[in-house]
Amino acid sequence: MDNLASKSALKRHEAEDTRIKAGPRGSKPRSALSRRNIIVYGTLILVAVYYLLPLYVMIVTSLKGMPEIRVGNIFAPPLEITFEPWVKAWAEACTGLNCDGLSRGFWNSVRITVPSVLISIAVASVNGYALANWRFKGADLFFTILIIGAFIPYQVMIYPIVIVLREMGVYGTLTGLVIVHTIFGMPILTLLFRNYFAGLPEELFKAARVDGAGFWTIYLKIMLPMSLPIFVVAMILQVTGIWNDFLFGVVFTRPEYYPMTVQLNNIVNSVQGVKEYNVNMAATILTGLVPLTVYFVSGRLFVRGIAAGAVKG
Amino acid sequence: MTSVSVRDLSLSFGAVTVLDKLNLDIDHGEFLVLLGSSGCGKSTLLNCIAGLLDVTDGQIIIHDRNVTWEEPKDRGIGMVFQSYALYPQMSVEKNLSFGLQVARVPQAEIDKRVKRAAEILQIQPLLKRKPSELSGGQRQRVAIGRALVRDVDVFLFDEPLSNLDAKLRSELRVEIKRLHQSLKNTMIYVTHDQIEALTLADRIAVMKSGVIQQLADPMTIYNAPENLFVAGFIGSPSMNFFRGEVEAKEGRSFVRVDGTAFDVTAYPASVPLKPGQKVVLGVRPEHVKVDEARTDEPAHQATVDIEEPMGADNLLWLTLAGQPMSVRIAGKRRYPPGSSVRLSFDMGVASIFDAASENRL
Amino acid sequence: MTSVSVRDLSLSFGAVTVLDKLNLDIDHGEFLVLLGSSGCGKSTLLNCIAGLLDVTDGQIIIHDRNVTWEEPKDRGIGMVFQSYALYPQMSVEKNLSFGLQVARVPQAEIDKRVKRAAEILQIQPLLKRKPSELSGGQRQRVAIGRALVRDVDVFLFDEPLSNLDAKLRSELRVEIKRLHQSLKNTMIYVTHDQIEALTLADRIAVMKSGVIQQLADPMTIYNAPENLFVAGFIGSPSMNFFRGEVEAKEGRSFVRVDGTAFDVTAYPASVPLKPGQKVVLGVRPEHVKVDEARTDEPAHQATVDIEEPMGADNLLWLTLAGQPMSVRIAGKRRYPPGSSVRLSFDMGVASIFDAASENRL
Amino acid sequence: MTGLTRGSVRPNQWLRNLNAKIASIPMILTALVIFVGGTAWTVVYSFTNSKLLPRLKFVGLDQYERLWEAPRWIISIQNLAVFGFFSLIFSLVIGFVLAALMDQKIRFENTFRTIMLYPFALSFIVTGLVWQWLLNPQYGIQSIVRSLGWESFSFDPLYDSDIVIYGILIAALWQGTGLVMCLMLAGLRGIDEDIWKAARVDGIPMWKTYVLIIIPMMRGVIITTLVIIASGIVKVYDLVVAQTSGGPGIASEVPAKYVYDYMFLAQNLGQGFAASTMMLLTVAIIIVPWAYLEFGGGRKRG
Amino acid sequence: TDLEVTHWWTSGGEAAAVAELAKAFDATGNKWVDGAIAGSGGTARPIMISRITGGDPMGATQFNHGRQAEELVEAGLMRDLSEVAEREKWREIVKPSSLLDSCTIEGKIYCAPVNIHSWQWLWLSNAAFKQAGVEVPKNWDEFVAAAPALEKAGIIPLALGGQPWQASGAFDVLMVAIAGKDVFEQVFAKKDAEVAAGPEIAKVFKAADDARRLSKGSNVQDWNQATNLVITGKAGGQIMGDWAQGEFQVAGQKAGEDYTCLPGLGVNEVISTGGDAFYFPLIEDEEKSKAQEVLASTLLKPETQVAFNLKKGSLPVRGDVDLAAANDCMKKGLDILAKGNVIQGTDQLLSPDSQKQKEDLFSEFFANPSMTPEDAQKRFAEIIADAD
Ligand SMILES: Nc1ncnc2c1ncn2[C@@H]1O[C@H](COP(=O)(O)OP(=O)(O)OP(=O)(O)O)[C@@H](O)[C@H]1O
Ligand SMILES: Nc1ncnc2c1ncn2[C@@H]1O[C@H](COP(=O)(O)OP(=O)(O)OP(=O)(O)O)[C@@H](O)[C@H]1O
Ligand SMILES: [Mg+2]
Ligand SMILES: [Mg+2]
Repeated sequence: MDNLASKSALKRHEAEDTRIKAGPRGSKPRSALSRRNIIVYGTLILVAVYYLLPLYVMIVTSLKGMPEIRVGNIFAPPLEITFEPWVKAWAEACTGLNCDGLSRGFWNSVRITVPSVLISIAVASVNGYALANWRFKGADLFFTILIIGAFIPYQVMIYPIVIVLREMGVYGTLTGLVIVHTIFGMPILTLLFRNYFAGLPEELFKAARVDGAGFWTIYLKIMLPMSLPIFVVAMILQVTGIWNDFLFGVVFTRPEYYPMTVQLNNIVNSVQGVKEYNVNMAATILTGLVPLTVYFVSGRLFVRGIAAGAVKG
Repeated sequence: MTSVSVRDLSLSFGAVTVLDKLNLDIDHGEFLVLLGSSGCGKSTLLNCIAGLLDVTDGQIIIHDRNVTWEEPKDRGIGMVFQSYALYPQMSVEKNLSFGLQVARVPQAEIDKRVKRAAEILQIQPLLKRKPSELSGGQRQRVAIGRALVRDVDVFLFDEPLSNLDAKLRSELRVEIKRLHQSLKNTMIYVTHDQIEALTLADRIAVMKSGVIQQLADPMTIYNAPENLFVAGFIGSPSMNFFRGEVEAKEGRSFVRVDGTAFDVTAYPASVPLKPGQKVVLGVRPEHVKVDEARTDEPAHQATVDIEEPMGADNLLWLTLAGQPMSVRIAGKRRYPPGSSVRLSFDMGVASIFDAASENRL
Repeated sequence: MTSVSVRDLSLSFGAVTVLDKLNLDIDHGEFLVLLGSSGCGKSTLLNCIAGLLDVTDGQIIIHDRNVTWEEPKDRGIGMVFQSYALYPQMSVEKNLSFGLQVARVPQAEIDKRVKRAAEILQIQPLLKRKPSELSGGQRQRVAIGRALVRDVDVFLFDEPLSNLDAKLRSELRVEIKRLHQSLKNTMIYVTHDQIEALTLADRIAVMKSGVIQQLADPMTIYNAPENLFVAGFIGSPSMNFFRGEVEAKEGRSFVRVDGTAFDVTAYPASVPLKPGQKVVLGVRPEHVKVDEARTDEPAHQATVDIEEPMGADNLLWLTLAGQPMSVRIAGKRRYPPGSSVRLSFDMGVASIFDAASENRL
Repeated sequence: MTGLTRGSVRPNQWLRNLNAKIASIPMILTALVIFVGGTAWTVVYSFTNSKLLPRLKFVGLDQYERLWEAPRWIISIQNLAVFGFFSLIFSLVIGFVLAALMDQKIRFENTFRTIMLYPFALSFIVTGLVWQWLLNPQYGIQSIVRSLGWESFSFDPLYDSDIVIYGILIAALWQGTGLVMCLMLAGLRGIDEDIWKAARVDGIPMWKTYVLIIIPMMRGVIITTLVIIASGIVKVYDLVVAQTSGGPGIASEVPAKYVYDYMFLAQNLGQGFAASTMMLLTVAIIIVPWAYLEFGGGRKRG
Repeated sequence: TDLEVTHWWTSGGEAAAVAELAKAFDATGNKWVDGAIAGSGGTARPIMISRITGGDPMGATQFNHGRQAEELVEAGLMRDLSEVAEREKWREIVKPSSLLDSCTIEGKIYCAPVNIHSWQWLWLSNAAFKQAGVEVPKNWDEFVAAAPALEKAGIIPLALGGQPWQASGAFDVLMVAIAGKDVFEQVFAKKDAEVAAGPEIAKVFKAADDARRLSKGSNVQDWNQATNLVITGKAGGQIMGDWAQGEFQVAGQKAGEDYTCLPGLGVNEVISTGGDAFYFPLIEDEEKSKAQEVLASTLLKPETQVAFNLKKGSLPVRGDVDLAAANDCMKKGLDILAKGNVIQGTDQLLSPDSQKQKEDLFSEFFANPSMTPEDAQKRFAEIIADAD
């Protein structure tokens, strides 16, 4: 009797067991076209199209001839690919009497960007380091002013800066422009570096001090080698910012130093006859090429650095 | 009757297989501890049970229901995390009730359950506070409360105490134990702290690289470890190991290590020891008597290297048979470094492992 | 002769005063542990000694030289940090030699010292590795090595072991102790782990909110805590406290708690207990005997609430005089919850505190 | 017992930490001379009738009265308000939604991120030009849609005074949302994974988890982002110049352009300075409390 | 010696004209370093001014002569050309003399005028009217009347670029044509707000309202793009200065055949004599100063004047040069000039500040159909009242 009951219980159990065993196992099957995937990838692809459309139009247009542009639609791929607009934009487009296109501006931009980026990053990183690790009385006040300064519209500052540069005797020189870029790069870069260095373990800094390293030794030997991501962020920000700058380039320099953006503006706005959209687009792409390259090459580090330097207040 | 069954569970992250055909049955009301060092796959297993990770293969059965493909919320589980994972902007009360509100439990019922959980955990005065205004221990209590209000039969804990300091840890440990005794529900508890495992568990599953090495009650694990890994992993300070060879002489068995021979006749071997067999002799620090052996008993002479008084007892570090070993003695007896001591071993509670297979003999 | 003296040290962060006129003298070759809960100012004190924080007031004297305003490197100290603070981009060897190179020590001398430190700490095989390729214990060893090569007489440790897991922690603890025994230099060691404090220290300074509560050797701290805070802070599980009133009856003294009277005649009070005085009786868990009292001895009956087997010993939680208390018993004796036990107290090693002043009587 | 050694004397406060002070000189100079000095200078001269060159001939509040009577200034302010409001909302919402999508352990994450972020590398001049063209009714989207058959389709925001500011908004969002997405993504990645797990165990639907738990947790990132967007909004200038030059008419004028035009084209510095002072005031109202809380209030390090 | 010359002549016709100046200057053994800044005077002037005030002056720079450089001169930043002028007898050769007056401040001459530009032209596309099947109009009223036919043919009647100065200039042209020279002078020279608010000007605003209606749909920014609409027959006409002629020339069109020009809108043949002039910032460098003088005198040389103005489509500043090569339209202009039907340009009469306010007003007026002419006139009167 007893035996029987337990036996039947066992049977039931077994039955249940087989039922369960027959049930689902392994990971839940997910078709590639699940609702979630459709929503996620669908949205992302749509968004990607929105972001890519202008680039596509730029490229396509720059490869068309003017007649084709006039009749065709802007999204249509070129019937006949021509590189003439590129050649023209780079080497032949005229502003006034100068018909050497963007090429001159390109080298000027390089001459402006390289020292400006290097100097502004050097100054700001040392500064951020001092603020994060060697705090002194009043540092916070100056820093707060600096940060507020980041929000002042540039137009407000142009006049005073002209005066300052004039008094320093560097108005209109490359030096002057580098100083201007350093000044305006300072707030955001200092903030980034300060946050980054403050995020590094303080004990590391203490250990170095016990080891007898001073201000500069710690900066050069300890902090710098650990700061690649944030330097990449700073570099991308500055390269794009300075390369793309128009206002300072035009206000604080003379024409022989005009950067590429000014040249671009000149080409685009020097309409001789009809607007040559294809040349304009080629010129536009050419101008954007350097920051884009920098960004594509080091974009991955950019996100990492942003996370390290910007997210914590 | 089993409460949670894990059948042939496999899980890979891409090319890395973390769990491979793992089986585990947990009884109703059992307190099971998953113990293992960092990275051995404890959390992974727990997350699979909770439904937070998609298994690669195998089944998970909770209360005779195959839940392998169910959402976590439908599995009848509650979970407590190491980092508390409280919703920081919500008050404690809101933290407790949020899940229920989302599940559209009637407000009266919510209030009742929150009240009960708060009472059990003694967090009534904290209900209006934000998590940031709580201490670590209080936070963890709230986190437990959040699992409690779900009114489920299976609780999963992922190293709930390891962010707390030693003192709080031992306090909360007792509370969790008390909770289990009063709720009597199934608990699966992940930790790498062996004290927690020993004190809390009904059964301990010791894991290494995704494989369960031994599954047994704490005393068995402690006193009769299945293999060298378990023996070394459990116990602080570790079990003392002596690698040597079995010798038989005059009807007695010995393990010879360097020049020293340990009389292991009293050892209750499950397989007879074969002379010449390479073995590892393991003796726990508290199973060594110091200066207590009768003169006729076998004893070994050694010198104290270091003494670590720990309040309630005293830890001595010495060298025997060319190997460092530790000995735990109770109370206030002090042996400053350099003291000479006579050690005798309680072989009845020692362990002997085969040196090759590392399994208990 | 003192090695490090702290005189009337005060330190404030803005409006918050962390240390207020603190005094501390540490002898040559002494191992002093600063013990206290989080935020009590231990690290702050250590940083002041190291010169990493500018003191607000007071003096720091190391080896009879007032170094209050010296740079850290000129104080003759080495320091080891909780997070190891190894320079991540340098190899172990470079980590060790960096400070010496900065100080322009000749290369031959550097090599010699690095070699010696590596030998002492047994990290020779790691010299070429980067810190990221080391385990936690190895990293901490390198960090100690970095202090070692500086060839200084005072070592400062700021919770060097608290990032390690329990097993490694106890291993390195022994190593540090061994190191101290062989180097015989002054060590100041900050921790909030009382086991570390008890096992390592020559003297322990127990701190609370920036004030040293008691400064004494470990056994005194453990057995004769100066006040309630120290008594409660040291020991795991905590000392059991019973709040009650002194009673004198038939030439014997009692502490009456609720309905229960504890016979404390055996207590070696430094001040005589006055009947009617409100006191706190403190008994450590291991100073309670379970079922061992002779029938004529005073004993108390209680029921086990929870049992926590810890391998080597067994922890019982019970309720006595309306209060939860813990008892530690050795070995394998088991008392499942619900067991009835007879407790007897060893009052010779108990502590009694005045309830108002909280100081030891 | 101890003599008066070097170490026992409290060193001069000015010399302590000297290197840090030296290293901070550029910052101090920038802060004081350029930002404080320049601002003060601008404010002072906004009370003068300086024309082409700054002159200290005070005329009281005349410039401000004229400023607030100028229809163009009023329109500029309105435009800024509309542009600012929508670009804040849209940047945050779009940026967050994109970040949330990117956070779904998707494939090709790098590619998508690169696509969204590349416009950020382009200058406003370039952005303005491209969008000017895409929105040109003759060649751009309108003509395409029309050629597909919808003859009456009309989409020429840049030539319609009523909606021109939205045309600029489209370009601004195209350029800026990528960065916001990146910041938000960084913020999302910083959130403890256990929170997600806890929410799943609690059975909280994904969107509710985002709205009720994750977003409130990202307060810090959101504030940083807000400040970055806000500072960009106040400064918006190049984009308008490149896209519409303020047109049609004065329908898309913005304050920064007003400042520039009156300072340099109209050669009325006083007027330009008055307008800049108003902008400064706006900035100050938004930023100063934040900056003070964030950096000034002696907050703990890190 | 290298001399940097900044200007904003970047359109096709303009660039060709500048090339003539450069050629002439280079012929003197110096070198013209071209510093063209695109985007019209609005973009260029601030840059020039900041460079001069910033202490980094160029060798010479273009301004619309009149009041744009007034303060720079007063601040002593500009070079006094009186000596050169004396030597080369500018007083005698420059016609009309008002041009030199605009360069004169406190008796000293500070600029070298290079051309006379007149705003008062209506340029018409013969092809467009042919396509619409109507006669090419002979005056503004006919033009307005022909508009519906143009519209029916899908042609924009009046091309008008989006740059503010175009709207503002068009209004001035309408004003001279409709209200006449006297009213123009009363409003702009005497700054008589009452007249500005009066019925005469109301008529002008009515006409402006017409122009606004006719110009709907131009959708271009630059003036030369607007001109291009006329050249290609997409638009019927454009009110623009004589510089537009340069564009027609570059496009290879012939006056009278392909396009028609109506000075003073064909109503009131008066032209304003604004124009461009070169200013010479004070430079320390000896050699550069010398080169500046050479440039100044080169600019007024008869050959230069002819070559430059033919390309530019403007009129020479001296009456004694031979413009046989001039086309139809230019000859019309020269005739009017000879008759003395001239007025001063608004650049000379109004401060840049008032000019800017006026531009803001008209650019809004022309872009915003809901702004009534009455409202606009009220604001116009206020600007005139405040003008200096
Ligand atoms: N998302 C993941 N992708 C790839 N590998 C992973 C992932 N999560 C965990 N792993 C790997 O799986 C293994 C097991 O991880 P798991 O988190 O389960 O360990 P654990 O036992 O919980 O360790 P700990 O005590 O540190 O929490 C580890 O080796 C880990 O590196
Ligand atoms: N830079 C600082 N600014 C303001 N207050 C501080 C600062 N550093 C520490 N404190 C405060 O000083 C007190 C003592 O800090 P300290 O770091 O010395 O504590 P601790 O005993 O080392 O704690 P732990 O065990 O957590 O390391 C704490 O209350 C802390 O909040
Ligand atoms: Mg884990
Ligand atoms: Mg500390």
